[in-house]
This record gives sequence, structure tokens and C-alpha cells, in this order.
Amino acid sequence: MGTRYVGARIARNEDPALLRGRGLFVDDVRLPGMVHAAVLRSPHARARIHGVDTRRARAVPGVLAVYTHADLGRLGAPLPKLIPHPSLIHHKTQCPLASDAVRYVGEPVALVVAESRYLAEDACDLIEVAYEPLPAVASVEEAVRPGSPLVHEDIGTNVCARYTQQTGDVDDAFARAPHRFRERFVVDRGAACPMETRGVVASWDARTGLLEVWDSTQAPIPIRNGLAAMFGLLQHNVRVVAPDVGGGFGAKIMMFYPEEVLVPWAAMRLGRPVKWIEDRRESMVAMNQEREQIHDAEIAADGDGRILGVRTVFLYDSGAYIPYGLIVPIVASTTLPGPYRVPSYRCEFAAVFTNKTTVSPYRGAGRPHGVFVMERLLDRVARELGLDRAEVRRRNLIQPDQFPYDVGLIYQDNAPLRYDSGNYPLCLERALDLIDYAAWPARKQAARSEGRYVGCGVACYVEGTGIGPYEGCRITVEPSGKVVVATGVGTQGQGHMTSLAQIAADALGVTPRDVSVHTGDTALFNWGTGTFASRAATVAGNAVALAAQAVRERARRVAATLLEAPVEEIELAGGKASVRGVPARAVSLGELAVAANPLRFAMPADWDGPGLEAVRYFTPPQGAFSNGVHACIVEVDPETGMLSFHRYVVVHDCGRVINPTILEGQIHGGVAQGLGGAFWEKLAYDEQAQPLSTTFMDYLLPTAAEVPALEVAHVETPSPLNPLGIKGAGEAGVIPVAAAVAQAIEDALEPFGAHIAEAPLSPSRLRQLIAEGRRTP
Amino acid sequence: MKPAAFEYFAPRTVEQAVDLLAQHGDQAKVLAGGQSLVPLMNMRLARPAVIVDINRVDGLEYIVAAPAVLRIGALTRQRAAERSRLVAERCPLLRDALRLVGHVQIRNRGTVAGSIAHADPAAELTAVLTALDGEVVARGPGGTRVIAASDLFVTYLTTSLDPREIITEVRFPALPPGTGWSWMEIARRHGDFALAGVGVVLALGGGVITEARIALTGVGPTPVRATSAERLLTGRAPSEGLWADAAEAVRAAVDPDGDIHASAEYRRHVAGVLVQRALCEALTRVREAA
Amino acid sequence: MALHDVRLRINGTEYTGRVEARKTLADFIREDCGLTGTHLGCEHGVCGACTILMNGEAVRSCLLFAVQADGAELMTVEGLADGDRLHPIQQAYWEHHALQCGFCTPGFLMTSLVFLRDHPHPTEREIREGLAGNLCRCTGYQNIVAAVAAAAEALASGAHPDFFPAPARPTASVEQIEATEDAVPAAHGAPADMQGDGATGAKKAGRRGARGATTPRGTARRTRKPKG
Amino acid sequence: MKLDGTNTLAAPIETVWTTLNDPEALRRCTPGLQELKEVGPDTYQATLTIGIAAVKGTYSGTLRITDKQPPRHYRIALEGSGGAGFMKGEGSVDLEPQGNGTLLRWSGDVQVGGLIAGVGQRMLGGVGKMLIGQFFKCLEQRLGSGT
Repeated sequence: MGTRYVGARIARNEDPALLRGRGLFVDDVRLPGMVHAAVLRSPHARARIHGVDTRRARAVPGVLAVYTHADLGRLGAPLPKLIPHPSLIHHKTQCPLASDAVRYVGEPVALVVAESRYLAEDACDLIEVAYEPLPAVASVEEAVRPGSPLVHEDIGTNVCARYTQQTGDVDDAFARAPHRFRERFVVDRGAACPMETRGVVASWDARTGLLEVWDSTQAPIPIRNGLAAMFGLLQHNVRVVAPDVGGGFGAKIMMFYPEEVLVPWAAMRLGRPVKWIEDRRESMVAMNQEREQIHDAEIAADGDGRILGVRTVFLYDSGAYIPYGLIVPIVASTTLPGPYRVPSYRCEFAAVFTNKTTVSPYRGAGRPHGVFVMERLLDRVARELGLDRAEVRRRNLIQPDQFPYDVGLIYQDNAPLRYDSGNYPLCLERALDLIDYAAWPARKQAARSEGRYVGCGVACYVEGTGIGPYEGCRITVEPSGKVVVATGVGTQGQGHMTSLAQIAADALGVTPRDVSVHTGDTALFNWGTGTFASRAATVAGNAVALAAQAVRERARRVAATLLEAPVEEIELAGGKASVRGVPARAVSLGELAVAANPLRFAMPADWDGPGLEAVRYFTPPQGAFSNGVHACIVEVDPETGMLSFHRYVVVHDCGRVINPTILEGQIHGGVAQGLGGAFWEKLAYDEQAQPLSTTFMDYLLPTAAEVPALEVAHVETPSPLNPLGIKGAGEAGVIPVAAAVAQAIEDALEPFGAHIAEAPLSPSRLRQLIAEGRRTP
Repeated sequence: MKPAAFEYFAPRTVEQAVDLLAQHGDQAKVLAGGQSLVPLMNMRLARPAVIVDINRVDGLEYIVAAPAVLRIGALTRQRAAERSRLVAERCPLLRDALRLVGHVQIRNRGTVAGSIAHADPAAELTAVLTALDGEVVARGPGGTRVIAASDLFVTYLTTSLDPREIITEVRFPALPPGTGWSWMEIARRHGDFALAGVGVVLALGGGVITEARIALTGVGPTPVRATSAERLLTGRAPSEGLWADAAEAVRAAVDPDGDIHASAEYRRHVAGVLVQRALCEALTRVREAA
Repeated sequence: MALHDVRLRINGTEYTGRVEARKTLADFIREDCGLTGTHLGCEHGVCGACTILMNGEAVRSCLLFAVQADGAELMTVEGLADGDRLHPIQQAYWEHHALQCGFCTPGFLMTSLVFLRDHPHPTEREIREGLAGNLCRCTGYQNIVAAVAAAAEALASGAHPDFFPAPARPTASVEQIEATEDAVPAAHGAPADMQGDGATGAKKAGRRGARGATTPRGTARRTRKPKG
Repeated sequence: MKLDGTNTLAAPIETVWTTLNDPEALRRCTPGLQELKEVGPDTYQATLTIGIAAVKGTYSGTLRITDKQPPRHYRIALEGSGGAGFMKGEGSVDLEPQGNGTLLRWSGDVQVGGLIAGVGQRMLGGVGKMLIGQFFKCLEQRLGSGT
């Protein structure tokens, strides 16, 4: 099968509608008789609730209902525990509406349904909640201090899990090591901030018993399954649609956010379609957040800068609840060793409750932390031993002939952490060439002589992607000759309507424009887990390849009969099946679809079903591991702490590339989010865990004026783990940015002796670090 | 995030507007560009019972070049002033500051007068008015009065305007030919409120500074006129050392607040840095003009 | 609270509605006129997703009340394409992969439209600062900047004045003062490249909009004005 | 949010002390005070309308005076909530004779929460300081300024 579209730069199938303003986002769903919901949220980070008086709110004309925990019945129970883990002793999840206590600012306390959102918010203002404010836990370090307030009194501690992974004899390695360097690293909170906030529209038809839900989620099928279970409905009678979704980045997969239960429930109670759209202020407290970790890390190295061992103990802030289990800290622990040979390693973490918004994976999902710690430690080794930063990395990289490489840890999918393939040295050298690292010392000096402070940063990473359990798809050729692909993953802008079409098109001899891909509608495909962990294109993509292959074979068999030629001689191309060497003897795919679904006559003995259709599933044996190197050149104004990025280079290897344009887009977006997390985006909380950055005026997403031009190059080392040889790329861009930028800034500020061990930074903070550096150039 | 209900009036004349304000007192808010007020209303932080929308009042959208002053009508959009050749020619300091007010979409709607009436402690135009000793013309039940910039800004978001008064015109003294100027600010992102900003006007004669005007924003409840630094500069010959002294004088004079974006120390420090750089740029412009 | 009549034109089509004074223009366009291409990303004037053109200039429709737009000429993303023919800027966005989730895209397109009208030959820096009033979380802006640069080329080479709406024109009051000779109406201060052929531009914007307008599912009464 | 300041008052320490304990004085000098009811010894029910410009909110809560050491020291605790959020503060007031006047030192730790904290952080500290400043300015005027 000759590839034509996989690997090509195809403009996206999904774009024309979006460009014309004809997308269908949840807020665009309008149903007859639809009413609007607003959520009253706790203004307190920690408080007891002694009562909720909704009388005045219910009296507002146009208000249909005001619900509190008391109205919920058995639905008021804590929401499902999404991902359990043996080490997670206290798996706390929140109730859809708070009962007697609130544990973070933004926790839902009441739901108002009214004829308009305006009226619903009017009513929220009139609900009187008798709070007894209590001292709150604002930081992980405070949370583990003896005598700290308890987020959940009943468990008598704020630590919900301790987990250690180890490989090699770490303590022995440190005991013998000639050099040991220890540091404390802090990564602060950030938010995914998809431009479309969360939203749910639900409609209940009492006659058909059909519940339809439009949900801006990354995982429509698990949501459907959960709703069916909670409401005691057949899965068949619950339809969940994730229509156009305006970005997710991990934060739109929680299963369940309270509103995903409350809105369908209200629609069933009221017999009217209900819409709830999260506003931005809500989103900044009620959409899950991530990133906060504090590491006490140490590296042992020999005189040549070769790693002998690494150990880290870190605190992971889970926020007020921990529905998503230990995924983030486990990913952080297992990402830390990265592309390097680390003969001995121990990673020990405590997952800690605080009175802040719940944490679940946000693009990177712990990987940026692991990489930040490892890369900063290697920079320390280089500095202390007077070695070149790139050389230290070069000396420690896993070599191409060492794959598959067993890291000796267990990954988030409970499979051994085994790198399938890669060429790490090649990626590093490519990046160094692109940034012209050889000439760097000279250029740095030149800038210095002009009184300018310019620095260069180089950081490497490995990204676990494409994990199981499985995804599937159904491919159907219609009589029109058009190909329909239906899959269970959701899509939030990653271009699956196009990349999956490219895969199908190659197998079926059509163009991607002939392939209509449907995602995120449980009525169209029944099985799947969702879009997360950079897995959709890899896992669903291979399912598409398998199904397309099956349809292709059936088409050839049908064509063989129609064209009276042996199957082996039938070729598919240009939307037709033809006999090799005799292009005149051809029949269109559409005609084959019709022929494969006759209205009369007995079918042959080897008949395997009607039409040109196949359903296939793909389950990877383990995750596929992408990798890459980021290099950047940053100028710092030491007087103001302001940065200007001169260059930003990415070399990236995610195996075989389906669509370079889409891939680069994923990298660009990731880097921009990484830059935000390195210098602009900080979710500030005060000492009582009050969020201080709940608007886009205070939570600073980088704009086109802040993000520099990005240069991306590809290395393609196919994965042996799947037929297409592909790996995931969704999170790659964000992972090493903070590490690379910190290194570049430290390099630029070397004359001041400023040392960087945290992210995000800010101009104000940089001035402080320069002062603490206590050196004058 | 939807605003609370309010009563809406769209007067056609200044008189009607003033009457409405007189009726409703501090229950009412004037809506001009609305680029600061409406976000507060959407968040329900501001819940005015009455909105007096002056956008349909006739005769308030103009830029008039009088001999020594630019008269800008209360409904003149920031974008219009930014594009105005008159502003560029006679008050380039205002033009340069305008370019950093929010973004184009904001300036297309936001008015010059509105920004001044809103008196945000980190706004650009309040500092420009202060640096130039400009004035606003206010109309109220008691008639018309002219308020000097130095008497206008009271504290955070608060001016000496009576709630029943509206600004009908803002007056920016024109810069005499040969004058140097500079607007400089530090913001986290392009278009954000300044962490600190400074407007400088500089005139030289016989090799010495004959006039120096320095006003800062973002370093206190109101725009700050750096009079001590101005005195220090006047009558002296420009030099790097002098700029450094001026910077120190400014740092000594300001008392900024810290917030999540920058500490008070940072704001004090960069205020000095910006003054130094702005003086430098202003001097270059004086020399270019000569 | 009293209700107010609102009558305005969007993409050349007239819409009328009766609304509370507090209803934002963005909600009126989306709910009453059924034009859901205009999106709400923050409702406090930072993200730019709700950017539309009001009398030929880009504004944040979340920071205006519908009553304020009574009598105004609006243009939304639905008015950009000419029937099946994408606007050159839309085409450039498509070809350069300048959108991913597509939520911020309508705002970026409308901002790009006036930006390119006012800056026919922009530098990369000018593009980046010109777009800084719109937030995108997917693309890192790289391909948006590339698309706007490419669109500038296309538009410059083709020279299609009718691809641009007219800029805001001086109001009557300004014109009166124009008479006194030391007074100059605001918009006249703008350099030549910021001016646009008001009359023809407006008509063309109208025609194109009317053809491009999608069937609204809104409650506002919609009457097609005879072309003139 | 920690705030502090000093004021010099042109009255003997005893006069200052009685003024500081005089509900009438508190009523007149507390910015935006709508209502002050004495509900117990040194305990008041208060309703304040405070804020700046368009951003005004009405807060109701309690004000408690504790740890009284006439005429030199007391602590003051207030708690209030309203539409725009809530505030909780604790502070101390210390007096010492200075010439024939009195030096007043105040310090407090104020927590502000809810909408106003999440949106208004840029000006919150400054405004808080300003309001407390107004209170003591007013006292100065009642007692005559020491400077």
C-alpha cells in the first residue's frame, strides 16, 4: 500500500465551518424551551455551612428552581473516584453540591435555573448561606506542618498518599559519588484556560426516555456511561455529544465535574432543556488546575559529569479533592530521568490536600516538573564541574543501540517504563546546530561587550504517549463513495478530522476530503476512553488503519467478483477499484458499496456482512515514547527584569509524522503555554487560599506580542509498537520550556550570579534574584 | 458573568445628561467608552442603579487645535486621538501614551476623557495630563468649571468631580516646537496596565535644561508629578549622571503598592530606570529638533 | 426593568429586538439574532473572542450593551465570506493552519480584517502587536501571524478595496466643528493608509454580508433591506 | 494583608483613649459606616458601605474590642460580609504620650475574600490602607492634629 496522504501537509477538513462562524460549540446549542443555569460558589476556602436560605432567590420572577445539596438525594453522594491507586489511602472526591462544608473557593453550593442567565445570576445574589469560615490551608508545605488545619477533618491528615519508586542502589551510589548537588525546586500553579470554558446542555424526553447531553468534554463516552449508571438509564438511552470543543488541554476531562451531573439532573427534574455555560471567573476557580510541586532533589555525578544517581522527595498539591488519583505525580516521577542513563534513582512523593481548586492533568501533566528538576540538576553539575552544558547532556544520553530501554520504573499505565525507540543524540545535535551552539560563547561575549545580557538554554525530554487501554472505529463506505469514519475519542482542535482522514484515505484510495470523520458522539460510536495523554492520534489512528485495511480487503473481494479478476489483481485508487494494468476495467467505490449490500439473492458462503464496513480496535502493548530538545536564546534587561526572546528552536521526534503542519501546530501551542508557565502565568493565592488571579487581567496568557517566532524540526524514529509507527505529540511542546528558559536566563544573568530554581518567574522576581545573586558584573 | 439590572438613559444634550445625574446622584454612573466600567458591571463589582449613556450626546466628539492647547471633546475615542495628525504634531507625548492604552478594540471605543475620569492608578492618560498641567472642563448643576490636573486626581479611581458633574472637554497644552518628550512604561504584556510608567517633557536653552516635566503612573493612588526631580534638573546641563540623580529623586518621591504582578520595591526601582531612559530619549528628540 | 427597542444592521441585514438595557451586544447578536459565530471567551474585554466590527471599527461586543448599538452597522464573522467564496483572510487562515479549536478564530478574523485595512504592508512586529488584543490558546500565534502576513500579500497584489469595510466616519458634530478652521475632525488626523472609501465600502460590506448571512435561529425580527 | 501606620494626635492620651472608645466617634469616623449598634460590652453590630468609585459594596458584621489596657492599648476585631465578598480583620491600637500630644500606632492583618479579592487585588491593599487612614485622619481632626 503506497502512502500518499500520511506524511503530507493537508489543510484541515474541519476549518471551513469554523472559519465561517458555523462551528457548533456547546454555547451555540439552542433548544426549544431551553432555560439557563448558574452556580452559586463558595467565597471561602474553608468553611462550615450551617444552612442555605434560598427563599428570596426562588421568589425572583423567571426563576424555575434553586437546588441545594438537600435536594439531590442519593445524587448528593461524593462523585466517582476516577483512577484509584493502591497507595492512595484517602481518595476524596467532592459532592455535586457542598453539604455541610466547603473546601475551596469556587466549590458549588447551589444551582439556580431560570429563564435567562441574567436572572439566574440575580437569584444567586439572593441566596443566603450561613458560613462559618475556618482557617484554610494555602500551601503544601503548610499542609504537612504539624497542627496545620485539615482539609478533610475525618482523615486526620492532609496527606492522602505516599508513593516511592526506585531503581538501582541509590544510597550506595550517593555514598560513593565524588560529587553531589542538592537543590529545592518550586513549580507553581497554572491553569489550562482553554478559550472556550466548560459548558453543558441537557435535554430529557420523558416519552422516549432519551437523555441528550452536549458537554464540552474530552471524554464523551465515559461521561455517557457514568450518567447512565447514576440515573439508572440504559447507556443506549443516554447520548453524550462533545460537539466542537474550544480546547481542553486536559482540564476538560474529570468525570465528573459537578455540573456534568447537575445540569442533566435538573433537565430531568424540570422537563426543560437546561444550559449551563461556565463564565471565565468561574473557570478560574472551578476548572481543575495543575503544576504545584515542591521538590527536594539531589544528583550524584562523577568527575566527567556522568550521572551516578538522582533522588528527589516532593510534595504534590492535589487541591481540595483528588478524583484523578496519582496520575500527575507518577508522571512527574517517571518523566524525571528523561533521555539520560540514570543508573540509580529514587523518587518519593506525598500527595497533599490544600484548600485550593482540585488538581488534575493539564497539558504536560507532571512532565514539565520532572524535566525542570532533571535539567536544572544537570545545569548545576555543568556549572560546578566547569563543563559545557550540552556536553554534560551528550555524555549521559541513552544511545540509539540501547532501545528498547528499560528505565526500571512503572509508568502511569501500570506497564513497565520501557522506551520503545528514539535517537536522542541526533535530536540534541540537530538542536545545537539550529541554535548555532558552537558559535554561542563568541556571540555571548559580543553581546556582553555591548552591555547586553543574552543567554542560551538547551533542554531535553522524553514524553510517554499513546497509552492504552484501547480505541476503536467504524469505517463505512457510502453509496456516494464517501467514506465515514466514526470513533469514540473526542477532539478539541488537534485536527483529528484530517489526520484520521489521511490514514483512511491511503488505505482506501480516496482523498482526505472524501473522508468524513466523526468524533465525540456516543450515538455514532459506542466504545472508547477519550482524548488525553497524547494518545488519540496514536491509538485511534491505528484503529482507523486496521479498519480501513479491512474495508479495503472487502472492497477488493467485491470488486474481484464484479470485474471477474483475481483479488490479488484488484487495486484501489482515485475512488475506484480497477484491475492491475487494465485501468478501463474499473468500478467506483460507491458502486462497490451498493453491490456489497444487495436487496435480493442469497449471499456467498464466505460472506462476512453487508456493505463496505468494518469495526476494528487497537490496543497498544504499552505507551510509545516521543522525545525532543528545545533550545532558546533570551535577552534579559537586568534593570527591569524584562525578557526578549531572540530565538526558540524545537527538535521533535514522535515517530512517523501523519501531518507535519498539524504536528507543528501542536508544538507551537505547547511552547506558548510553556512560555506562559515559565514567565507569565501564575495562579496566585493569598495565605488564606483566596485566589487572586481570577480574571484575564491578572492571569496572564501570553499574546502574539509575547510569544516569539518558533522554529520546529522533525526527526522520525518510527515506533515498533504500532502498525503506523507513530507516537503522540500533544503535550511535547510544553514539557521542557520552563527548564530551557530558566537555563537561558541563568546564563544571561551569570555575571550577577542569579540562580533560578522556580517557575513561573516574573520581572519583579528576576530583579529580586539578581539582588540575591549579590554579584556585580 | 452578566451585569445586574439598571435603568438606562441616553440623553442627547449635556444639559439632559447633567439633569439626569442631578436627579440620581451617586446612584448613577456615566457611560462613555465603557471599557473600564462595563467589565466591572459584568462581574457585578459595579452595580449602578442608573446608567447615563452620553454616547448619543451631540457635539462632544472633536479635537480642536487652539493656539497653545489641544481641546479634546469628551466623546473623542482614544483611537481617533491616536490617529489624529493634530495630536501627533502638537502633543506627541499624548499620541505615544495612547498607543499603549489597552488594545485597538479598546481604544476604538474608549474615550480620552473617560480614561481620565476613571482615574485608574496605572493609566497612561492621567499621567500625561499631569505632566502637561492639563485641565478638564466639567459641567454640573452649578454650571461649567475648569479643573486643573493637579486638583483632579484624589485617589484610586476617584477624582474631585462631583457625582453630578461630567467632563465635557480635556485640554492638553501643546508642546512648544523644539521640546523633547518621551513616554515609557513597563507592563507584563503588551497592552496591560503599566507596572510603572513615566511621561517626560524636556526643553533646553543655552545648553541647560530650561524646563523638565516628569509624571509617573502605577506608583501610587494617583499619577505622581516628580517635582523634586524636575527642580533638580532645571538649570543643569544634561548628563548621564544628572539622569541618575533624577532617577534617585524619583525613587525617593514615590510610594508604590505591591501586588501579585510586582513588588513595591520593583515598582520604585523601575520608576527610576524609566525616568532615566525617558530623559535620555527626550534629550535625543530635543537635539533632533534643533 | 423597562425594555428597549433595538434596530441595527448586521452583515447588511436588519435586525430588530426588544431587550433589557443590561443585555450585552454579544448576547443580543448570539441569542436574539442567532449569529453564534461571535464567541464569548471572558466577558471582561481581554480575550477578544467577541470582537466584531461596529461602524467599521473593531470593538469588543461583550463591553457594549445592545441598546448602545441601536442604529449601528455591524459586521460579524458570518459576513466575511462571499457566498461560498472565503474571504482572502479566511483562506489564508485555512492554508496556514492558523486555527486549531477554532473558538478564538472569529475574533481574530475580525481583528485581522481591520488591521490589514489599516496596515496593508505590515511587518511581523506590527502584526504581533496588532493581534495582541486577541488571545489564542492553541496555536502559539505562529501560524496566525503567518496567515495575516500571507493575507496582506494576497490583498495587496489583488488590491480588493471591497474586501474591507469602511472605517468609522466623522459624526455630524465633528463635521460642524470642521467648519471653524482650527478644528479638525478626529478621523481626518489619520494617515492616508488609515482612511477608507466610506460610501462604497459600507455598501459592499452590506451586500457581501447579506449574501453571506446564515439563517438566524434567533428571536429578533429580521428584515432584508432592499439593496441600494 | 498586613497594614500599619502611625498618627500623632494633639490631645493627651486619656482624651484619645476615651474618643477611641466612644461609639459616637467611631460612628463619625469609620468610612462608609451606615449603622453601629452596641450589642454588648465592647461589641458592635455594624453596617458599612465601602469601596471606591463604582465599586461599592455594603457589608454587615460585628466589631469587637478586646484586650483593653486603658489608656494605652486595645485590640479590635471585625468581621463582615456582603455581596462583593467578605472581610475579616484583627488589629491593635497602641497609644503613648508624646509631648502634650499622643502617638498612635496601629497595625492590622486584614483578609479580604470573595469576588473583590479575586478581581480587585491590584488596588485592594492600597484602598484598605486608605480607608484605615481616613479613620485616623478623622480622629486627628476631632482631636486636633499634632503636627
